[in-house]
Amino acid sequence: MGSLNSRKRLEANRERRLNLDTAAIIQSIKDRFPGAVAEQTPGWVTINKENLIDVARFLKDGPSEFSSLHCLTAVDRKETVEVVYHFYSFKQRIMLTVKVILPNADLVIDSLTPLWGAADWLEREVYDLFGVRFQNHHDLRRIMNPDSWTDHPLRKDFKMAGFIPRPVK
Amino acid sequence: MLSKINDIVAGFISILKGLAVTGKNMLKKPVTIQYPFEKPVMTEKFRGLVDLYPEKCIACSQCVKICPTAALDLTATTNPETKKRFLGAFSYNGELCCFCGLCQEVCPTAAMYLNKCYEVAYYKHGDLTKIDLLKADKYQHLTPPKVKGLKK
Amino acid sequence: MELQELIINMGPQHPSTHGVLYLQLKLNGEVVLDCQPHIGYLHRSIEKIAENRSLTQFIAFTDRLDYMASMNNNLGFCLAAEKLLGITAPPRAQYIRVIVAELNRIASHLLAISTFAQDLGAYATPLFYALRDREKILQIFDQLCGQRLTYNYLRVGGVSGDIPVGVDLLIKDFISYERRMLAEYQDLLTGNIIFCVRSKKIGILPKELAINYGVTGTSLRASGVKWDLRKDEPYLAYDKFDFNIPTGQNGDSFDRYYVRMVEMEESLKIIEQALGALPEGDPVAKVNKVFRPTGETYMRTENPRGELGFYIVGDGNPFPYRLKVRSPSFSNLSVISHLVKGLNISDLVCVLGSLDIVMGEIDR
Amino acid sequence: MNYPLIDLVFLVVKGVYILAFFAVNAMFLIWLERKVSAKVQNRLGPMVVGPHGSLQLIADTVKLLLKENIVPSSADRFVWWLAPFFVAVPTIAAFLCVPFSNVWIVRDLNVGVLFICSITSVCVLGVFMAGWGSNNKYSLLGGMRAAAQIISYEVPLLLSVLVIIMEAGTLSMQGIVHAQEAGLFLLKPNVMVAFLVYLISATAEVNRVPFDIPEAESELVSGYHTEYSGMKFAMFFLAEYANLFIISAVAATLFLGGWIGFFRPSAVWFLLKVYGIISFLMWVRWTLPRVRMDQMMAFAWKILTPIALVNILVTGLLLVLKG
Repeated sequence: MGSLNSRKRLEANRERRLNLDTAAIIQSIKDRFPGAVAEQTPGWVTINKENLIDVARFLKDGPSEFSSLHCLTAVDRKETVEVVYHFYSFKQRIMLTVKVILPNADLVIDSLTPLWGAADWLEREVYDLFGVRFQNHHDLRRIMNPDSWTDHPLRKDFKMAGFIPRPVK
Repeated sequence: MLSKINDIVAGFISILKGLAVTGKNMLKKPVTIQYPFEKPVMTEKFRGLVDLYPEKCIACSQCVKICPTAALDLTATTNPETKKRFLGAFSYNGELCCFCGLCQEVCPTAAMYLNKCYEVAYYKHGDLTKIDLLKADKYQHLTPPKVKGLKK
Repeated sequence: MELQELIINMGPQHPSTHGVLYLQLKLNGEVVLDCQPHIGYLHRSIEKIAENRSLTQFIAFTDRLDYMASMNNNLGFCLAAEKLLGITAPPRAQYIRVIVAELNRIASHLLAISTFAQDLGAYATPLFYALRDREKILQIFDQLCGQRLTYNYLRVGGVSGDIPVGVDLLIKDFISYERRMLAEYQDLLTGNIIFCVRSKKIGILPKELAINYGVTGTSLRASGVKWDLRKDEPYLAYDKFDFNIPTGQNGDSFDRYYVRMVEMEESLKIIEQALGALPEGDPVAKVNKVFRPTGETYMRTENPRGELGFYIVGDGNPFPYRLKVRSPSFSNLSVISHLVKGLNISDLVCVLGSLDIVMGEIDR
Repeated sequence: MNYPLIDLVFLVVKGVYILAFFAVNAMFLIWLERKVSAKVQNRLGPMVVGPHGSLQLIADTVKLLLKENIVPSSADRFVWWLAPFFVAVPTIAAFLCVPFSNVWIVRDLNVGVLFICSITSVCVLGVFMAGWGSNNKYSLLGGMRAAAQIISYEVPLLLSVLVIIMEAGTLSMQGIVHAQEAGLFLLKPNVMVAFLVYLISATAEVNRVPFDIPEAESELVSGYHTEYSGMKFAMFFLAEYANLFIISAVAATLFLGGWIGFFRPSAVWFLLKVYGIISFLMWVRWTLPRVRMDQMMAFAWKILTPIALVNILVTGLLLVLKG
């Protein structure tokens, strides 16, 4: 049992260290781009959509070296759509979660394909399933659904014949 | 030139090595079983089709709630005097079932179980969609075609 | 003479596209000028399904993502859910999880290397040998949880059942058996001159490109990045075991194959250690019957094919508000058009086989 | 003594016997291949129809005969229709010069070796016609590969056969066997090298693993016969195995002394040798991966041909030295 406790402590230490480093990185973003950070929580940072491409370039080429765009997805919050980026730095071993909130009326955001190749398919997926348009994406087509499809299945208001959402018990 | 010849010889030897492996395996006994004539024995925990001991069921419908694919449907009647629930009908859709075994796990009286039937083949679409779990001969129509010389 | 391009549709039904992948190839003779992958033929919208299932129910669906490594998918999802809910599995459950995850990694790698050999034209023989060995793992899993492909064995907070009596002996037998068999594979494939000339220096994936495209797992390690979540961000009890992380030098198809070969041996080592140090205790933590996740979390684990990530957002209801599966094959496949330009059509098949993709996971 | 009518009758009877042998032998080889592959892969192979699945081939043949013959709508019908015959007929013709025993040979031509080597090369025309006529891109690729492969492997093949011709001093198949009655050619080192070169290039000639590039299931689906079904496919299939028999028969005759053996009937010895070589080629097939097109060409021109040429030189020197 002792080893387990020590492991938990270790993990907690690591968690603390990570938070610290994350905070430092967010601070550096704030210093570099004043007004870019809209909201900051222990888990993630929300960035204005105008600043996204600059912040991303800073994250990639800056001292923290977020060389990998690990995951890119979106969450439909009914009135808004959050686009969620998970950046990973092999150098610092930190995962940074960046969110950009888009109003439903204007689902347009800059593409990160010039920076990360991984963004190519992931952005196509988000476009297909959520309808978020990525500016400057070289090949923004549907990826999962057929090209003739008009809807975006992962939106909360998605309706389809025969699809019955389960009632929340 | 010399290295080239060396490469050719080494490549030749590597091919002989590969032949030795397959040659060795040629002498081994086959690992397959002759399926329709010999049948594998299912393990103790094997999860086949959903089955029910109707006498044990208390119609709590926990299995219906936990089923991820909504393959189970249960109607219960309540005796107005004793307030006790009775099982009215219990239908099972084997085409929806994903054989996850959650219903078996969640059943408080071990009335629901997954049987050892793995030969789930049938002739008509719909033969497995409306299985009445209360009937004893519900899976009779799934019995595989008879073969001569079945080894046990 | 005028150069005319030959446009060929490879797939969705093709013997070596590993499922329903559709590659649109532009050929000059047999040389690939351009390769445009089209996916989505197996799209089941698992993420939408997840929004209508409780966490316990969804475990059965994770089996269907990467159906070659269902245990690892179960593990990834359960760990993500546990991280979100603040549950820790008891030590025995953690060890059992390590054992089943590594067994499944071996099963998956066996199939990966043998289908790779099949793509290179070794007619079925390596495939049958691999299936023969994989069968032993499947039998162990069958005894453990009652299924051979879609296990649904792990639960949030532990595993669904303890290791039955006798299965540990089966696993021990398997370890010694598989060590012998791996040596056989080395003779049959690794040393073979034809196998080497077909796969070496083919489809070289440079380190930078791999990281840029989010390539993970064996393909990343074959490019020379010593990165394995089991070692670098240990989850479960992986930090207690002694094992190496094999890496390649060139990042070619052969390296991707060879890294898998060595990884199987390392996995055997891990299983041996975990089985020897299996702690006593309950295999499942005391948890609520209904989970009401709140907040959000991102958890990734090392799958046989790469890093499988689960991003779960909860809003207090039993059903997650949003669930994203970051599947390794998806990112690994996205790099293919860079790898195959200028190669022969035979090499395209070789590269595709060495990337080891599973369409169930790509299309989700 | 000259009775042209009786000669004709004899020829027809022999022809029928060759045709029957062509079909039965190919079916037997398919069964053998299934069994060898099963053995290699720890399986049992066909077991249900007949004892140890021996009647499976009859069932398969009946199935192929009864199957609908599908013609692709955009195929070049004439070429497409003709292609299977171009593959099968030369193969049957090659049986004419195969010495099954000291008397069982349809015609012992005085240029027998040359005849077999040249008539089997006509197959490539059929293969290419099949690839072209199918109007399928995969088939076309397969046909082009086949043409390139068979033509380039013809060179080392003939050069290795040349060694035997030099040793025997005759082109007649029976003559070569008779020349070996004193002692097998294979015991000489230069003939051993020639045998190896012959086996490798013959494997390539009949498109078997590791040189099954024209078919290449995992790349080209099925190569030139992707679009064929029913009896037309069966003709390709039978011709493939008949070809396998031919190259093995030539190998047995040229290098292993044909029907020479310790007891009579000598045909048994011939068939034993042939099926031995075939079994070995099957064993190889179920072990090795496939080489790539350019590697295969490089192998033919840069390795096999020089070896064969040097071998001829050495043989000539040895013969001259021996007087």
